[in-house]
Amino acid sequence: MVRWNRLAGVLSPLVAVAAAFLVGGLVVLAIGESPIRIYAILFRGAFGSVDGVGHVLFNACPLIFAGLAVAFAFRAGLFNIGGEGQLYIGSFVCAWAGLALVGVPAWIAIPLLILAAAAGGGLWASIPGVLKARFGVHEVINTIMMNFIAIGLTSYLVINVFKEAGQMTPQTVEITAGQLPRLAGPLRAIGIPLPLANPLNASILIALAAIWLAWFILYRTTFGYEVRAVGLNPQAAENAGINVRRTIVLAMVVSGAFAGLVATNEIMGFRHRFLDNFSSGLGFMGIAVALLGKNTPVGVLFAALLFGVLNTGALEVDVFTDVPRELILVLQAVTIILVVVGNEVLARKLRAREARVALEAAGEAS
Amino acid sequence: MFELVVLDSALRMATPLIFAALGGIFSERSGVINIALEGILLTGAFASVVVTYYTGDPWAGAFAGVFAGMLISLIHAIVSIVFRADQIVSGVAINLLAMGATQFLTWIIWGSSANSPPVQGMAHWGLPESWGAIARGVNAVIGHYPPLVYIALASVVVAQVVLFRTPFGLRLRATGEHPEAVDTLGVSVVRMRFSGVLLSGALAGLGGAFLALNTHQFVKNMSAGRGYIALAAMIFGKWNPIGALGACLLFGYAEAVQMGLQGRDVPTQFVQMIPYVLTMVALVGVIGRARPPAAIGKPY
Amino acid sequence: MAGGPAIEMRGITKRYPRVVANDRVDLEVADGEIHAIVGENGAGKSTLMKVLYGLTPADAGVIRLKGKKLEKHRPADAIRAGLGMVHQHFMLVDTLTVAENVILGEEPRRNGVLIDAAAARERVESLSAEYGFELDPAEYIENLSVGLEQRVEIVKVLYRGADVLILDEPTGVLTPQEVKELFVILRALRNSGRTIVFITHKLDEVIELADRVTVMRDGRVAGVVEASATTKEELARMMVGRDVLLRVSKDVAAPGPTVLEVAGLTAVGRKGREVLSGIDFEIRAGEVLGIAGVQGNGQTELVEVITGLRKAAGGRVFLNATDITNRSPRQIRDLGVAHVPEDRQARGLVLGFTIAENIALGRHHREPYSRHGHLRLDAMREHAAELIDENDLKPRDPDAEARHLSGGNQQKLIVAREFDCEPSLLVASQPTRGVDIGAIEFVHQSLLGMRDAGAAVLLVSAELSEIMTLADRIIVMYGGRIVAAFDGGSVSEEELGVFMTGAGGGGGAGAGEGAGEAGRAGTPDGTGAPEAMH
Amino acid sequence: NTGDDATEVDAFRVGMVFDVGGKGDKSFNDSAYRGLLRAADDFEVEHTEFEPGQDADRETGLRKLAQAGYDVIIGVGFLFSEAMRNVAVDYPDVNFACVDFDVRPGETLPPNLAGLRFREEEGSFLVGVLAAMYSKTGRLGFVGGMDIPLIHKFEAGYVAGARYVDPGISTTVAYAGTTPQAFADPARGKELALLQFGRGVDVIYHASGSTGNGVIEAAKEVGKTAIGVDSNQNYMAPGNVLTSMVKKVDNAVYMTVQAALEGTFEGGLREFGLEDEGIGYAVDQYNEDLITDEMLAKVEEAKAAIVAGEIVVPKR
Ligand SMILES: Nc1ncnc2c1ncn2[C@@H]1O[C@H](COP(=O)(O)OP(=O)(O)OP(=O)(O)O)[C@@H](O)[C@H]1O
Ligand SMILES: Nc1ncnc2c1ncn2[C@@H]1O[C@H](COP(=O)(O)OP(=O)(O)OP(=O)(O)O)[C@@H](O)[C@H]1O
Ligand SMILES: [Mg+2]
Ligand SMILES: [Mg+2]
Repeated sequence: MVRWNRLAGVLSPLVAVAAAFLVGGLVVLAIGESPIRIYAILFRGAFGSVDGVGHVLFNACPLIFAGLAVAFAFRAGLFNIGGEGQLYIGSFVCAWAGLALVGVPAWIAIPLLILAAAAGGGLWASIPGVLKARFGVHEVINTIMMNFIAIGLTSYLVINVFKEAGQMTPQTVEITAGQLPRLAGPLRAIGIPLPLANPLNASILIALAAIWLAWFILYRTTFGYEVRAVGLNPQAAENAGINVRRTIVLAMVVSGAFAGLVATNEIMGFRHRFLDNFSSGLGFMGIAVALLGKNTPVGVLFAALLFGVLNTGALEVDVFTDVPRELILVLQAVTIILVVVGNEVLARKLRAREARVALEAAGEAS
Repeated sequence: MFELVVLDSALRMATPLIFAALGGIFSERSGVINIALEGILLTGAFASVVVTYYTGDPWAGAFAGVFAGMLISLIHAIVSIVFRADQIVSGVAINLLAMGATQFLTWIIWGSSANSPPVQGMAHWGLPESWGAIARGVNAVIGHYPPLVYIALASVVVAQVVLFRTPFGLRLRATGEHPEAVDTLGVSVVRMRFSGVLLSGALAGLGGAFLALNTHQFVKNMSAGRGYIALAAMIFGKWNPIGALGACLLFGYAEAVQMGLQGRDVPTQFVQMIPYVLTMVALVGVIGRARPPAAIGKPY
Repeated sequence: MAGGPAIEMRGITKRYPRVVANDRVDLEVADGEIHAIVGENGAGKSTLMKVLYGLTPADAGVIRLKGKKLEKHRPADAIRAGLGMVHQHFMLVDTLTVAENVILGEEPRRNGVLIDAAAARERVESLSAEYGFELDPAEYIENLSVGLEQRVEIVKVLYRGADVLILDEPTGVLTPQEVKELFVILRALRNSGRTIVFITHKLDEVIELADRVTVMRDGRVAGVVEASATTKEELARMMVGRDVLLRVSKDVAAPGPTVLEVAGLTAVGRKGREVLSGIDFEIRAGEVLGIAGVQGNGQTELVEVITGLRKAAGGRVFLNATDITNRSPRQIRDLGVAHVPEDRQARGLVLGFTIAENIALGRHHREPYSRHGHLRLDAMREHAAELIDENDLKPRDPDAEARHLSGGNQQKLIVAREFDCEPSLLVASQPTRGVDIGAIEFVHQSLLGMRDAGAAVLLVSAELSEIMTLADRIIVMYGGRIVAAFDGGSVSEEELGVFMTGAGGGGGAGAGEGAGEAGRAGTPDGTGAPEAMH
Repeated sequence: NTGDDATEVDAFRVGMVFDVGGKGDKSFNDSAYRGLLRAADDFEVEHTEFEPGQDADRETGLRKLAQAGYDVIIGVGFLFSEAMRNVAVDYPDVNFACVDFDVRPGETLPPNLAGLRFREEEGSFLVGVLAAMYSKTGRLGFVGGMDIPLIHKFEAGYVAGARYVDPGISTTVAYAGTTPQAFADPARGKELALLQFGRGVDVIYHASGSTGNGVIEAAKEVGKTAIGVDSNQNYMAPGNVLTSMVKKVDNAVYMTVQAALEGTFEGGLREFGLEDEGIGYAVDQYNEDLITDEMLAKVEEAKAAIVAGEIVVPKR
């Protein structure tokens, strides 16, 4: 029965995704387009070429970080809606460090910038963490408020303090220190024809490492054990001598650090500048990714890949058809709703099954 | 700072917040967290513009806003009450859905996913000027703001009475505190929670309608975080209509002051942070000890 | 006993995952009688009543109320049919007033829409006057004692015009005096023509109050007897299915040096009320100190202060002469204090963790479970497997989630874990609450084993008989103070009961206060502070 | 007007990518779109448009269009500058044009990339002149969209124009925000305008995309006047829109398509100002009653002075 549980746990999101596509197809049909054509274009965009696959990974990369941020906090019983703010601050601090380290060789600069990104996001997330731990203020509201504040703050800094001189675009000058290499070169060397212009860069490797790290912290360290205990039952955790407040703050810091690592893709790997307002809701998509991935590190990977596929395909659909990208947003929302509903229905089915088994067992006994 | 124009502006800025916060109160008092207010506002705004666009009647539009708000909150109700899924998750998904669907439909109807054409706004209430001084006097009282501003204020009073003076309100509050108790007394928890969530959809939908009709247009994502601010106002006001009204006025005022302060050498970005910082400070200082309905967020 | 039966249930079956709570149960309650239902924990009593009341649908069976068939009914239908239920866990809304709780769902109206508050107040006043309840309709439930809460529940039922009353374990949380008062009320109700079903674990009460008794075992009916024609022993045998030893044998204590010393301890609760006032006592190695008292008189807070979960406002706590006042729970644990918390699911276990992970809880940061911050899962599993064997835990799988364990096994898991660390002080709160006789025996034997191995044991229990059986010395708490102290065996349950209500003489600080003003039960998270008495 | 197959490349195809605010903003983006539609009509070219969702999509989207064989690709808004720069060098056969191109000091553009820039400050100066002459209270207002240097140009020109008429005139300045959303928030635009009107301002110039719809709405509501931007917005509230500072993005787009079609496309920076009618102010049947001959004379005088270089309009 346990095996069946697990299988069902994997199957239910898949079924939900399929059902969401069905709903999306109906919507497309309703506006007089052919769902088959639209989906064909969508998947051609994502899988039709090495370039497309590269874009899928590139698009999935920041979602992995944002998703891990939400999932990790969730394990501590915290709902971190502040990924957006944390990734802005993390990216800004990363950019700042990059500007300060001009001329420093990559092997020193890269680790420092990664650290700066994590520290920035972590620090920002520590504020709602402390407010929660110290004053019991619900983190949902504070993280939302701090998103607005982070966006305003970085906006001020980039426009009024760090902007490239003589430019309208609200962005910093190019950050030459600590750039992550793009992967097209190495991949071509081993025979994978990724176009040189493809933005896929080494940040995806950091993302994969982050997934492993999140898993390792949660399930192989004392701290992770405490995080999970606090998330599942703070009172029991307290009784067991775990410092619940400290764990909450630290969990928020780790969560924010993951969010901050979005900078490795945006700042270090792709744009090499901090652009005001670059994110357009990555932090919020992280929530969806985490939910879809059932708040496990590996689940986050797959959910981020799915969203990467959708986002990549969405652009293709947007550019080459009359159906706008918002269809994909609808698709993503429907997926989430169906996943949560599906989980609940599944859980009920399982309970009913257990009850039946119990009754049969009782029947045999008597 | 206490200029009349700033206060006027504050009241108008507060109006969508008031509707949404009242909505939040009804939902949360019944035990269902409603983070979907943001999406409901957006849906209400969109629907009101569509209907006003086709009928030319902003009141029909407002009605449509109410209806659409209820429709989308019905999803929240079904997912979180019938299927007992996590309420925050459901809310987040609905916000995403509202964002995608309104843009998608805007594109289908008007060919741009960002903007609707302008539509008729609501005429201010008032007597004909030809009636003389009396009319002018009356108009000064009821004609100064768009009608929905008055309706928002009236809704606060009605909500307060409904919550604390009627059987429905008593049952609703009890449902949010102790659903089992309500159930054992023969009152359907599911029905109470549906009522709470649908009412929140109606109210927040009307808030969205105000937002759009007051600007005579739908613009993508025009709720712009107001649903979240309303949520904060609701908590700030300790889940009481009157309290929430106070909080909404405070936020509206902060925003109005912020707009009025501009051009006085304070960077825009910092001035714009005022409501958010204020909320955080208030949460720490005043609200930290506020007690939400005991059974909130727990499926029954 | 004129006419047909008031309640007739036939072949009721109700299954839950992993358990059949009611298995073809028949119940017949005559009109105008007091009918008791007894049975062990989990025997299915509450389930049967929930089915009757329409809270949970049965999987099979027929229900008749005063001859009328109830089908697929909801509580609303049951209420209309004249049924009223006082639940094991009170169904009161804390933030509402007495009157609001009473009228909820059947509100008197004014102008058709508004609640007629005046009428509500009058009805509550007249109903409580009728039975001498002395309830203030405008008081909030959160300010009431458990005894008063129960009266509110009864008024709720009477307000709805019920003539068949179900009371699920009404005496579990009451002092002996309150129980007496309740019985007076119940008899008065019967004499006014009402039918009463009441569930209890206390066989004395059954013999004293009931006309007839239905005994349940493992979800089935084990028998129906006339109360006047049976004995406690017979009922116990029917309940358990074998002869029951109602006594634990224990050797005389051989106390050693002082392990725990509490001096002048005070603590402050919510709203700044003093919840502990000047508590002084000590426990020596090799003895059991029992704390008796009605729930909510500071026992919870005392345990929390000792274990570091709550800050003391004044006074000192010493463990083996080390001052541990206001140290962190971890420091206190590391100094050799073990704690079996009163609410096993809220404080004792992480239900989402496996057995192995729960076994490590509290010592997870030390060898062998952790090394340099790295969790050692193998060590956890190995040790868990050992403890499972030693304590006969079921299931025998270290990777099973704690939530899938039965209540008794959950408690055994906590006891196994806490006793495993060879503490010098063991604090055990309500260690046998809600567990069945087999598990109780295990816990009691283990406690005495710890004592005999030289640990100091602080035992807090609402079960007077448990305290009487296990404790070498007994103190009674009332209103946050110690109001009496005895040597084990030198005092009777009745005497203890008197002190527990604060009515005892002997200069007890709480003396002279009415039982009605006793603090309300502490909530599991310890935030529900009792009212200070002065 | 779609082409999802890269091989059928008979027709001449134009791709357009929009900025924040999007199609239907009645202002900047719509102006560009109008130019595209006009070109499509006149030259029978195929066209497609899209609005990128996230930053990285700008470059990717441009590349997709280029790969699919589009002949001309037009980015509307300075946010496309960087992406255009990167993509243009990879597709030398495709003609790229970027409205409001954000040029780096000393940068030379590849021959297939045209940067289309406008001297908005010059047009803003002229509407400033009109505003100052029209104002009865002597208090002017300005509502900007996003608080960025591009919009500061509008503000600076406007203020200078007003001072040209009346050195003592006051201008109240407000910005809708610091995020791109500031160009698409009519609700905020309306409140900002009502605040300024409430404080005695009687003419407000907006440079804020669809946020400005709210400004115009407010003018209508309280019976004051607004000045439109980018597109001719006079029709939106006849009698309440004093004039519009038109930035003829439509013409620039039209000319770009035409040049590409005729093989005369030239890369490099191209600046449009008053002298070539790339910038102007609008007088039409909707506002002719508001503009007196005296005002017309004065504004034409200023225009001539600017074109002649006698007035140098500040940019910040
Ligand atoms: N909602 C439920 N879901 C699953 N199992 C349940 C549920 N309610 C009760 N049970 C199980 O049904 C059985 C009977 O429970 P019930 O509450 O009727 O026992 P009881 O006789 O009232 O016990 P107690 O004396 O402890 O109150 C128990 O094994 C219990 O665990
Ligand atoms: N509320 C509940 N929800 C789900 N399962 C439950 C619930 N209550 C009990 N169970 C399951 O029912 C089974 C029986 O539980 P119960 O507590 O009645 O055990 P028990 O027979 O009394 O055992 P023990 O003697 O160890 O206490 C357990 O396996 C438990 O997992
Ligand atoms: Mg029971
Ligand atoms: Mg049991």
